Amino acid sequence: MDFALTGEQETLRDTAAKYLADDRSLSDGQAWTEMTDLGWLDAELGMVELALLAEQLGWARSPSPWWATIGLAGPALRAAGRPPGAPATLAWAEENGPGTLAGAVAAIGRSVADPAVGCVVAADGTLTGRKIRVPNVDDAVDLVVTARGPRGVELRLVDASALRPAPAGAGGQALDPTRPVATVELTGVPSVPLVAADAAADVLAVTRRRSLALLAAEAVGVAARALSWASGYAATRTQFGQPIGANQAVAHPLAESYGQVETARSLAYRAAWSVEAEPGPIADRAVLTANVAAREAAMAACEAAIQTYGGSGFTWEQPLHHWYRRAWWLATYDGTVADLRGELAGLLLDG
Amino acid sequence: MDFALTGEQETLRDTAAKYLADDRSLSDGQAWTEMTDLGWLDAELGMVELALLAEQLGWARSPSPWWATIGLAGPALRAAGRPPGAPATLAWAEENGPGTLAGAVAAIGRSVADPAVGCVVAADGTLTGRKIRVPNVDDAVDLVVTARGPRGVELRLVDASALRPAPAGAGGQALDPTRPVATVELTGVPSVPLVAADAAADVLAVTRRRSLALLAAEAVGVAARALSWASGYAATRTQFGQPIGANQAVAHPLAESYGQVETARSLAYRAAWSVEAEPGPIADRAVLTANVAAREAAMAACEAAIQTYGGSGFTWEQPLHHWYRRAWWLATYDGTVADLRGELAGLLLDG
Amino acid sequence: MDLRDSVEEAQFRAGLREWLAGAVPANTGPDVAPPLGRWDDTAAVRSFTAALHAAGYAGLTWPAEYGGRGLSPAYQAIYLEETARAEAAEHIGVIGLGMVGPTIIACGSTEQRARYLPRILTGEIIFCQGFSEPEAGSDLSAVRTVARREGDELVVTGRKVWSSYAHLADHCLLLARTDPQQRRHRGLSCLLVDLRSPGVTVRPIRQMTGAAEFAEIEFDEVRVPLDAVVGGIGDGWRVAMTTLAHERGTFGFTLTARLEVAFRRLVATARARGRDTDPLVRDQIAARYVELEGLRWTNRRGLAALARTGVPGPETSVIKLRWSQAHQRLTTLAVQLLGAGAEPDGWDRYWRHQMLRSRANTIEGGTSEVLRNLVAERVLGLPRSY
Amino acid sequence: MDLRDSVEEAQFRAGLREWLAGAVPANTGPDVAPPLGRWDDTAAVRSFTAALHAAGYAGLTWPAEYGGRGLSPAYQAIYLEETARAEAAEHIGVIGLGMVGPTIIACGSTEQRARYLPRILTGEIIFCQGFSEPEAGSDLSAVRTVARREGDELVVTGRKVWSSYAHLADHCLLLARTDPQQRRHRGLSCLLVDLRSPGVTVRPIRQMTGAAEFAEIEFDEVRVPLDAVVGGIGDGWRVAMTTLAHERGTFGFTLTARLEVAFRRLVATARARGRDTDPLVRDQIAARYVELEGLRWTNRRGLAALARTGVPGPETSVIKLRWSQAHQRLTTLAVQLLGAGAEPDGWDRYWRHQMLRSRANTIEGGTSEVLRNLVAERVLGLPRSY
Repeated sequence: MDFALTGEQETLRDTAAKYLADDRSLSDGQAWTEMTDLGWLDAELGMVELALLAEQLGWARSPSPWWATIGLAGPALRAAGRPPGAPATLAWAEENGPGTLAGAVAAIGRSVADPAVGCVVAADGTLTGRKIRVPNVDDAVDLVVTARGPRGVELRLVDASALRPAPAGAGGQALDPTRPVATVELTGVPSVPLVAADAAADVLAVTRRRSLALLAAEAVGVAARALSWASGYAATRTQFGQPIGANQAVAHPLAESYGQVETARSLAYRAAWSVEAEPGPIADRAVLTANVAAREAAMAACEAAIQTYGGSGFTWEQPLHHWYRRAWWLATYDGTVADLRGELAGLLLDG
Repeated sequence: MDFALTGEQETLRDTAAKYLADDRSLSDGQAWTEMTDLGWLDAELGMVELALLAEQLGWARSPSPWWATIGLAGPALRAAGRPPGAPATLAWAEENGPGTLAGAVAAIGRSVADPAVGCVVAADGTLTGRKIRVPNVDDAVDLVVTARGPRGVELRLVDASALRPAPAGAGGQALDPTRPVATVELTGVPSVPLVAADAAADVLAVTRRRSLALLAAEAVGVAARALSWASGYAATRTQFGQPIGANQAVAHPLAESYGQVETARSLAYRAAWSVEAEPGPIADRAVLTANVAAREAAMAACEAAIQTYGGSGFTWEQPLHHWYRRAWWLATYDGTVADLRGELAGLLLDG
Repeated sequence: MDLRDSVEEAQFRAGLREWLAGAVPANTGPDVAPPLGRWDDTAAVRSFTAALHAAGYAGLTWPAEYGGRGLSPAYQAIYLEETARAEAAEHIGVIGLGMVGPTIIACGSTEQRARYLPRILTGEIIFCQGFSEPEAGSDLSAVRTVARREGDELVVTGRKVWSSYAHLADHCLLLARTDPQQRRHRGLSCLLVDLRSPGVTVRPIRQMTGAAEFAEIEFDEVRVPLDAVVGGIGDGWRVAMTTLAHERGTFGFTLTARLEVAFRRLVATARARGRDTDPLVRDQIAARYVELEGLRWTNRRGLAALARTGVPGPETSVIKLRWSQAHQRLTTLAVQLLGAGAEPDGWDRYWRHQMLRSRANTIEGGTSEVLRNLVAERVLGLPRSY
Repeated sequence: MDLRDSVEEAQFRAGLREWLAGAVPANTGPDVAPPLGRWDDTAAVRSFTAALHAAGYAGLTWPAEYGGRGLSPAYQAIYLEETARAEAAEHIGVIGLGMVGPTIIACGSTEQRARYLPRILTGEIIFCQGFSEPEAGSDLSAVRTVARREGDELVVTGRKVWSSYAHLADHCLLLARTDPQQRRHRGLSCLLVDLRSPGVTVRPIRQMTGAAEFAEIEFDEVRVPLDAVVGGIGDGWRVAMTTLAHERGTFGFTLTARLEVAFRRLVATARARGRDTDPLVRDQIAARYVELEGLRWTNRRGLAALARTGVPGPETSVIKLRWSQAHQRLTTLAVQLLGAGAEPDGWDRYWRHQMLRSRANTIEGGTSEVLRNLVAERVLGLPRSY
């Protein structure tokens, strides 16, 4: 039993932190190339390594499509023997479809006549349908799509650049403009097969486990950054003749937040490890548990930080709200925290 | 619009506070006579007056069967033209029956064949059945019982003193030994009719409204007492060279508790007023709302007080736990707070 | 105790409702997501203010001798409830009407009363408040803005932040240090400053929502005549506290009525998204309703104390604290209800904005931490903790 | 990172489980409400302790030279987990084993080591801890118990409270003021006191549950030889802090394993009362599970830091704080589940007791307020707030 990072893992994490500390890397067009050069797309990275990167990207609230590429599109691309290289994403959600990716998988399994996947594959391989809440489709080159073929739901690949400017709703409506979700209209768009109908549910199950494990780690990074700012501010901002952090009313919520962040971190690392070491129900539980804890930690840390900063925490200029927006994004993606708890209860009580 | 107590109401409250401050009055056998002499059973007392008394009895955590007499048995006795004089109570709950009095009323209304009332009236007027969670039956002289007669569920009167020592389970198992609930076995016990089957549901609906309105007021009294103790202790107990109340970690939870207690008090008074002034759905909402707020306020105030007292708050000698036990009793009687919220949501959303 | 409106109150409420039905542009009602910023149009607010004044709804509680109607606070409460429910604009001079005007009545000179009060009522003079500074947020006694005496004038230099309505205002009630030798609460004065004076710069502060409801005001050697001082040089702390006390008077009625509107929208959103049958959502909605009702009836209780004793009851000290928590929980729940599976619609935009905006509720107008200090110290009698 | 037991750890765990299956009287298992106070029988605890010692499970992490097995903390963690899961008794000398013994190893004299350590392991000497006083609860530096020097002896007078195991103990590690001229942390000394000395009175403290797990100890002119001082006269604060540091070492594993047992019982209760299909209950059960798991894996993370650096990671500073909250929430939920409509049964009695008992969790062994102070100050680097 050894819950310590290896030297290599620590180096990977520290290098990422250093790279991301350079603000330029957050928006520069070069960023994708640099991340690729840093090895962040390498197939040999294990889930713990990927989680450490996701955490650092959360700390930096990076706008990179790395998570969509690795977490969402990656499993299908790899299953098809085409490991991700260019920015990619996955389109699975449909209007009035199930609320979560797991729900979509279950629906696919239940009945081929299920309306959960409204996007259909024509005989010539073109796709027609409408996908909602597709993350990072603006940046994506490869778009993986769940679509109903003659033998059931399969995963197919679309050249996302061909869709421009079709993706609608990105940016403006988004709570977190740095991780836009968009509606994609597919009207006879050419596609190539990636995963056949008999394997699609399994690949999507893996996708959910991996994408959520990485989101938990990202949420830990978001939470840790907010807490770090709040602690720094509380130690230096003076009111009533002393640093505000000398007030327990300010200090104790931060201490509570620290407890949330650290337990969430333990759970996020454990979930990442479990996804590879114990794939199946144990990993599913671990991933849901980590997501509940980490999403709550991120929300609470951001809210505590805004409160600690007082008036200035509420300004646009203070960067806190960008992290808060990301925390909200995390809190509601692929199910709210309450949805995840409901699913977890199912694993605990109905097994 | 005038939310102020009248001079008479203030006098009634202050007299009650003074009488109850005398510890003797809590356990002495004379107590019932004294309360009667003080006019606490008078038919002309309105609901606001009764709520003020209930609040003071909660503040004193009185073991008196006053609430069971006035709140539970009172409406049926009055409907029968026999206003309560001696200690009385109501037996409505049955094993596997509905969880709340309102549920029992609804079940009675729904179908005469419903098993919710298992206690039956024989042709000679004797009752046979089993009632659970009957409050204060040890002290009761008059026991009002819901029982199935030939034309449906009716309310009947039993001489409770004839049952002794039959009531089982009182005392020992009770979370709050000063308000014991007991199981009553009725095996061919004589009874007299009080309320006929056609009026029973209405009388029970009134019973629920009145009994819960008084419980909310009692809970406010419990909460206010716990908060009063905690504030007093925090202002005087010294640690680290200053009164512990100078720590925001101690002071702020008490400030929050104060907010809970005062809003609960507003709601409890309003509910009591509403039961008489606006009987029907408005009063039902008001009563449920007040109970949610007041029960939560009582639990939170007691827990904050125990925490404020630290080690000594956890001792048997410190009286706090007696109030905490009463708070728990209140928090679970006739439905938990979550049950009440569920019922309230029904009134708000399904109306 | 009678919790119904009196006959006179009921008449006043009915008249006001009728008037509002005509004066307020059609509402979307609680079932449709309202457009954001519908009162951003200053001209519309000005004309609504003129109509309010003409209808006799400006200065309800002001003494008749200063142009008010001399009504009891209960009428002000009804006014605040009904205008919030109708989603009417506020009187454009709400700061002047609710805070600066009453301060001038209480502490100002005869000349100040004559000069400002009538024009506050009509909306001709719009006041903002200049108390907070970057380094003096919760701790007002740390203000650094200096008003240096030069002959018959004071020369003001400093920076004020978080001033609501400053982008519309032409006047400011300013708290400044007139005696730099004195510290903390001493040596401060309150001045009535014309913002059109040379040396004044008003800049909007962009909030995390993207909107700019507040502004910062910079004073660079701004010359103010000595007769602009309210209540005497060095009397600033007392005057400022008078102003803030008025902020907390019947404001709870506005807050609660707005929360009531938000609650109705929450229910509408739950229905629109098909979440009103989810037991967890129902539990939360009931909890939010209990909070709303707690505020509503505590406001009324406080009003009864105010009517009898002239001061609001101690229970009103928790209204702003609990309102801010209740509103944050409500908007958080609403955003969670938006959920998955649906396209962004008007409710998304509306609730995301409201949710972000609500984060300021526990900061603006007295942080929750400061309010808890006050309750602990002044109501519960605990020792000072800060 | 490998979160499985190593081969050696797995072997140790399997052996221990097997041994416990034989040594612990049959459990009721998580599905049936257990009897309260099953380890109240002192004779049973003594004989279990003897068996533990004979099987080599006493002093796992103590150095071999003092009779221990010199194992790493991971083995102690496994021991704590498995004994808690098996609901075994604690070693009757758990205070000596976990706190006083390590303190004597770290700070004691050669004679003290020889005299106490072997008999702590066997359970022949049972220690309790005498730190807290009525006026020195969270603030240990306020101790008033005095140890006055008279020749070769110290004469102790004072009163200690909240001493666990004091009703069984024959010895006490006592914190007393040896220099009444000095204040706060100075002038204190730690003494090893034989509780059978004349002048010692031990009285049980009845808790709100009705049980008496703690005692108060009164010292009335109790004579203690000078060689009973641990680490030198005036060195008491350092010695006491060493003791408390050991309290917080791997204790999180015990707490968490007990919480795991409680969680299984919570689920059993929900099923027994037919509440496991209620969405609100399911939501709460999942929330309690997340808290339990958070503690479990944070313990393991802390252990990894301890193994590498010799000190537990900073994250372990929140374990007791969060455990106490999690346990209170769990017992509160359980009592709510008991609900209406059913007759009192074993679960009623069990959970009501656990619920009342859990209220002390946020007080005993460092109040939550003190723990938050420590995290804020030592981990987050905030200024001292008390």
